[in-house]
Amino acid sequence: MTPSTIDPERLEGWNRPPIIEPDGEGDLLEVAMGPHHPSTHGVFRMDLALDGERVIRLKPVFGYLHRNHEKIAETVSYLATMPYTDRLDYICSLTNNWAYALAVEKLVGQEVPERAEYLRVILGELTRAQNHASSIGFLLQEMGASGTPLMYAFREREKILDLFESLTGSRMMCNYMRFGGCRVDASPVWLDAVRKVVAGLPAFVDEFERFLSGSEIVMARCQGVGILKPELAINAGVTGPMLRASGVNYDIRKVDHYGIYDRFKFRVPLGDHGDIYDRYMVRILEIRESIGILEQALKGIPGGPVMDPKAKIRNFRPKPGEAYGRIEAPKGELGFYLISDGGPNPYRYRVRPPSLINLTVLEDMCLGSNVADVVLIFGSVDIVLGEVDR
Amino acid sequence: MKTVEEIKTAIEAAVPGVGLTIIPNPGPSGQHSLLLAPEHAASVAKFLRDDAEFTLDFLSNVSGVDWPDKEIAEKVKVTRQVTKTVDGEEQSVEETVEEVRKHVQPGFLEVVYHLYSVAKKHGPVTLRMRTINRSDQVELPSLTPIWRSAEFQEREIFDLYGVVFVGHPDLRRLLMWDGFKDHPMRRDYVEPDDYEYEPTPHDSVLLKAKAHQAAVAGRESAQ
Amino acid sequence: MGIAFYLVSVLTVAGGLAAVLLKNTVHCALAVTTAFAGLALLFLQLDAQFAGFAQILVYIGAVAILVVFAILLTRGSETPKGGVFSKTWLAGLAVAAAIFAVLGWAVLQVAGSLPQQNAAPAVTVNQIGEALMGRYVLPLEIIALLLTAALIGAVIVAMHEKEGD
Amino acid sequence: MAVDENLKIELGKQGVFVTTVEELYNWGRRSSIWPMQFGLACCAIEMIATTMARYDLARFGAEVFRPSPRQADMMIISGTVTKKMAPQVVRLYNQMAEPKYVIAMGACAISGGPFKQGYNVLKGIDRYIPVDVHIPGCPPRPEALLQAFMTLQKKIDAQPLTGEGRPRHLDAEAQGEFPVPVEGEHDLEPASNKGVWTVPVVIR
Amino acid sequence: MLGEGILKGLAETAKNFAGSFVSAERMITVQYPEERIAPMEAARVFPFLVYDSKHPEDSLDWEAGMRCVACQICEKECPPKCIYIEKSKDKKPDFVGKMQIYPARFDIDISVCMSCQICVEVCPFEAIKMDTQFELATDDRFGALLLDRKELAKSNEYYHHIHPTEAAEVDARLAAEKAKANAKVKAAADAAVAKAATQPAVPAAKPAEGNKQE
Amino acid sequence: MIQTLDQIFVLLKHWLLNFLPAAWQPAVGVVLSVVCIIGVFPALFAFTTVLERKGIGRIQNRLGPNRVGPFGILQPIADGIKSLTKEDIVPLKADAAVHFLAPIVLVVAVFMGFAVLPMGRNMVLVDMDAGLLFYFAMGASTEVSVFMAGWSSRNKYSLLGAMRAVAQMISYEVALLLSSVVVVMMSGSLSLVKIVAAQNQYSWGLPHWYIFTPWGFAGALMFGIAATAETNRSPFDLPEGESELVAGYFTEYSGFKFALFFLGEYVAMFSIAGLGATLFLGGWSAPLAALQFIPSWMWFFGKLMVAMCVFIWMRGTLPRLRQDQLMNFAWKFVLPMCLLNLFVAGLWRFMGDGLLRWVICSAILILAYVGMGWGEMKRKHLGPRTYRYAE
Amino acid sequence: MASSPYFSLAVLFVAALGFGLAPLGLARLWGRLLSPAKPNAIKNDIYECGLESRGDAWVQFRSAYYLYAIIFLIFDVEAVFLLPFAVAFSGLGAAACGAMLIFVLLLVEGLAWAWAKGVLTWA
Repeated sequence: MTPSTIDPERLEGWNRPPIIEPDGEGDLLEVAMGPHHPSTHGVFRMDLALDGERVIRLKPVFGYLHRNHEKIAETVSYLATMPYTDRLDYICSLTNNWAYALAVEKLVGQEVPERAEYLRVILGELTRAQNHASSIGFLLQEMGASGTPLMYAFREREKILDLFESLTGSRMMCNYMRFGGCRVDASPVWLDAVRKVVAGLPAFVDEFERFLSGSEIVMARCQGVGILKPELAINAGVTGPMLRASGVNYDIRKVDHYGIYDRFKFRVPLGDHGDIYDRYMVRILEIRESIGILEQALKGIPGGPVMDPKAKIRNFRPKPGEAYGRIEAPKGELGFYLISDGGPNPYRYRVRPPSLINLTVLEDMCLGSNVADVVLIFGSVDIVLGEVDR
Repeated sequence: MKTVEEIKTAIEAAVPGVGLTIIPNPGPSGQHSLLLAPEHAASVAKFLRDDAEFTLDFLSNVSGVDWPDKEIAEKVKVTRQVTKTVDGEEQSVEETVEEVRKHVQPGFLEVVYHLYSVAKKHGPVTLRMRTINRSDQVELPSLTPIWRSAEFQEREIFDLYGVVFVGHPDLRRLLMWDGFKDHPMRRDYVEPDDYEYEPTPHDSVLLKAKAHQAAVAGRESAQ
Repeated sequence: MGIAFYLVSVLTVAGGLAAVLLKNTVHCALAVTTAFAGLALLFLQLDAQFAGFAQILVYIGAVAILVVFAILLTRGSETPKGGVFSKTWLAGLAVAAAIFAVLGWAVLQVAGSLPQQNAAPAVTVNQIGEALMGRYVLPLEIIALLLTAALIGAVIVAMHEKEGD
Repeated sequence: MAVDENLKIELGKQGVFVTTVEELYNWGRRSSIWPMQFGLACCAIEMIATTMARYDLARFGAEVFRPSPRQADMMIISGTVTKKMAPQVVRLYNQMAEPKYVIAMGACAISGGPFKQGYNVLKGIDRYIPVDVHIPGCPPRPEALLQAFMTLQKKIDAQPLTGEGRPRHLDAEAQGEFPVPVEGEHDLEPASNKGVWTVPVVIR
Repeated sequence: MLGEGILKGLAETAKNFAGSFVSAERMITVQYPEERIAPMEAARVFPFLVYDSKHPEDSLDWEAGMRCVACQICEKECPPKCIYIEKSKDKKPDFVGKMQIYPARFDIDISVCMSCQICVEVCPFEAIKMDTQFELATDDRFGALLLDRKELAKSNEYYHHIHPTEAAEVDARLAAEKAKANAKVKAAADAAVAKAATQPAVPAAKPAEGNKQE
Repeated sequence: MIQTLDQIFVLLKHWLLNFLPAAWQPAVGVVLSVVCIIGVFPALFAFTTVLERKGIGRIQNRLGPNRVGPFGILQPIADGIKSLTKEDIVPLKADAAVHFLAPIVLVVAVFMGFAVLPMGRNMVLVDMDAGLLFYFAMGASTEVSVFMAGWSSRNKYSLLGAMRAVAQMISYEVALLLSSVVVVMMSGSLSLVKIVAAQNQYSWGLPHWYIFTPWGFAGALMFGIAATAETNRSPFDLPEGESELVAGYFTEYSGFKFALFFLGEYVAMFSIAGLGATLFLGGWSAPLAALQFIPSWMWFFGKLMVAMCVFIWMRGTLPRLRQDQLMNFAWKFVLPMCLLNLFVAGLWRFMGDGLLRWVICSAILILAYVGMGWGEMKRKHLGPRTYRYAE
Repeated sequence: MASSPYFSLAVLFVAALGFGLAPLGLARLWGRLLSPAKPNAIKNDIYECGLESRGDAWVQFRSAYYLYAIIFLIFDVEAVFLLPFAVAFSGLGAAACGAMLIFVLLLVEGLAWAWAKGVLTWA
């Protein structure tokens, strides 16, 4: 299971993508999928070589959305980087906020009030639920379901976005968390609204499952396709639902106990096959677990301030040093690595994007399968280009 | 999880002749790191990954850092012979003068690896490697054969910082286009000049916009 | 009869000629399809409704597709640089002329021996079916054998190709 | 083309006819704007949200997202156009059939937005292709996209069929090709398309 | 049985189809522009400048009542650098009545603005707030998207209208500050009176600075 | 009165023809009928596009087009005007002549199929002895047009889409033919008019539609699957599967040529739905003897629209299959089922009347269906899964 | 002549042709009169996801297509023979039906053989 069990003698090259030989019949068709392609989630490109419909070679091409996030962050203040993190993984801005705030808090050794931690958990899990819902919606969209699953997912997402907007002021770019707490406090009315939405989520997941999980077409398309072995998954740094779908029990919420996650009872769903269907189901089951966490958090949320009184908004200058902070974002491990030289801007600011690193194994999963599968496998990785290219 | 010192001892015991330095982290996070000598990096990495005690099977993050050439202005006390007129006659007197000496401390490019263990659920262990300088000796060994997750991240560092990873299976630019010549994440990178329309400039943008205007004016007067 | 026959004949012959003379092989295939359509129309003119429609179904629906796939199977459907005639065109012409002569002779022989009559009376599909299952049942089975043999042959050829690589 | 000119004059004389045709033409164009299935960044998610049940762009008959530029009428540039992507965007725009419209959705598409200081970010797509409607916002709300869509419809409604002020696609003389920039060693070349982008005077 | 899952899926969509005719849960389309989703109080789109005015309806005294004192903090902190401020050379009385520098120019390029609200957070004077107006689509990029002082100025009443809770808090805070400042001035004056005229004049009360949360 | 309403179009035609000299009447009569066919189905196409967009909208909890004209009814007209005035692009590398011909061949082929469909009592353009064969012959021609479109564009996606489409269409064409053969066996005629007449009988007020027999039901099911695949509809819409192939074989088509493909596709759906209704659902006959007062053409078009609604419903629900699954499904499931159905139909005739033949025939078919489906799922290791959790 | 079924078919053919051609002609006319086409090299290039098209689409295809076409052809021919049989079916005796069964079974055997050989597995 762990790579240490692998014979070190054959390690060289074992984690490289397999070499698929064309069967020599027919020409190889060189196709560029993207950057403008209906199923590449924006601007991603895969250079494919096809033997018939079988994929012989696949080279991902990145950078079509390289917005110089890290460079810009080195020229603006720590606070001003916060809204930029919203735009990394633009589907789940709040977890990005959280990860960045966590890294900065590590850098300066700051405490977060308890109520703020609860709010962070609530928002983080809501984000996870809506991200997983829309990600499986997109996956089904790529399978050709003419939008209906996506519409249902977005119907639910809109409810969650309304919550975000009424608390943070923006639907997508929340810019909510601060070093040492959260920007504004949540009113009891808002918490009641969250309770209402959370109460409605199980019905949505049930509907979605009735609609698709048992469908023969979904099973035929997803099961046994795009298999990722756990050894390779770990070695390639794959994280998040993708890693857990391969059967590896690694959830940073459980491992790092960051925030207050050790107070909540939740389970980590694991897949046994590591194929698309497992990734799909692990996401659905994670939504269910998130609902559980949300219910507990909403029950236990204490009063008090949401911001550390010692926190500074302006003239924030951490002492020289460095810190790496990470959280379990919906897509995997989202880490921020910060080096401070004592100035108002980070000296070095690095994002560890789960989407980019999860794509490392795209080639391994796709080689030898059908073109139509490539689209699905790509969709099942669940990436956001803003984070891949930054 | 063991402390950095313990890790250092363990590595030194396992990989003889390895050059390791502890880089302390003064900040509150306390994440100290180990500086590897590039020639031993691969064997150290392999040890850390395969050793039953560490099992650092998960390379989470690879970052490039640019430390530019620093011009260091030192105040040095210099003692020298000075001919002075003392009491009407010339004498050679020893005098201590403070003098500012400038010398360039060569910068380097640094690559930082953050390691975790999925099997043992511990971490992070931070490794660093440094190039000799920033211009021609920018080669470092690639850790992609050990941890696949370094593949794209090292490509990115090659693209944006210009570190050449020896042994990387597919070292191409990751984010910028192939014909691009610069390494834009370096701190001395000069952006292309396209500041035609800057309605709200200030700070650095203002300088760049003004430079652009001057350039345009110069071009127009030349024509 | 007159005008329609000549129109259809022109169509058929033109399709055939185009199939021979066009440079692009896919164009040739499409021209052959036109010729097939013309043939079907000729059948219809002879009140052989079933045969005519079967001609369209089998030849345009299946044989044309087969031809097209066969063309795409060959490397490069790019227009060849040289002329449409191969070097052995003279021999080809001779063979074609010989076959034409034989066919023409046969047709003339039969035409002479048959009593002059109008087109055959309309045959219903039912009659065809009954004839097929009665008088011509043996040929039918032989056709089945033939088709199965063709199927097996094609599969073997394809499999051989696969193994050969 | 002499015949055509005469015909046009003849058509012009029959003013009523032209007006009716014009109205019908503009009505048809504005009621059936098929967007290209094309998203770039954050705004693309809001664009998708606009087509979803809550906002339902389909009410305007514009849910027919065509993946091929040949069949699309409108390009919603939804998000940051990077310098690496810009040649593709311009090429896709060129490959669309006339009449075609462009909505620059969000700050990034208009001016580079928050990322405009980046070395790989194009400071506004209007440097290369003409933009019909700009929507500020980061990202604009779905309603803002709907409002921009209606703005575009109004703009189409006001376009005359002949004579001065007719839109670009009805004018044989007008520019039809927008050169695709080339990825250079340091930057895109050229930095903007002449005739599309003229620098305004607000430089400080 | 093969097809069972497909039939279940079909049943699910049929349920939604039928439900869309009867249930508001299943027909969630809000027909913008006729219908609108109720605006959220916290919503933020672009910044505007608050001015205090005795005549909010005719907005004539926007210049006089503007709270902004051109301290340029927002300009510095703005992540995408879309604010441009020029300080005035002279001083004008501000809303408290004190002589203050005012912005001679205050431009916000909303074609760049990322609606992050950081300018609002860092403003010590409660002078810049977030608007909720989002219908700004235009075909005139250079003309309509660079907002100047006048276009940005909105009255405090408007602020109350769009963010009632927040505006009330701000008003209370400002009132408290004003009272404090007055008390200080008064105390200083009293002290000055008491201590005779030998002491140097008390410096004017500094506006409250530092970290503030709404 | 009922008679008049039933025959209203026939009577109308004759009334109009009476104004003409007798010599012209047959020819003009034909022209009138043809004009009706060419007029009605595009109009129905326009209506169906709105219906589809609104219907799928409702499935997805939204309204769908409702602004262009009352209830969005004029939407297709706007689309038509737009398409008509759109620039027509032919890529330089493309084969211009074939590129131009492809949509025309498609439109002609799909319209020809309507010649033999009885759309009501006495409402058929040509009643031919070999009507069904004619229909299939015309249907086969659409494959050529799809290939022409894809090949001539010289676009990789187009060509791949066209090859997929042709492979798919030929595979399901076999199933389509074989599933119709059972109907011919029972009705003893290839003439669609006679097939409808054979079903237009009632016992105890219930019709003798072929779908109400075991072999007819199985045939109808297979026919439905094959028809969906034949018209490239979801879940068999791979040739234009936009998540993989952009827009499939018409990627390079713009303007009205594209609209013609669109139209051709829908008209083909009407035509195949009409054929299905004719073969298995009694064509224009009423579902209950008591409902015979409703005009026959209404029944025909009603059945047509019901079939379209099912198409739309499926499109709103189902994801699409993969090419290999599609082909395997055709050859390894649908084709054997069709062949078995032929056998069952033969058995049906030789078993005489009675309950026994119902039981046996149904049992054979159900067993085969369930067994083959189960076996296939097992072989591919498909099925619901359970998941483990880590604490 | 007008009573011949082929006349109706011919009229339908011509009408359908006209239905296809007329709007294309109309569109052409509109383009000539008012909305001139503006072809250029970029526009008339082949679409490939926004990139410049590389390589030719007209490449060699796989033999699987050909094989399926042959099997299809065989079953098409079978269907053509089945149809007259089906029409005559109600009047035929058991022997004739048996003959047809043999006919079909022969072909099924071929199909089964191909299936067993794995040829029917689309790759």
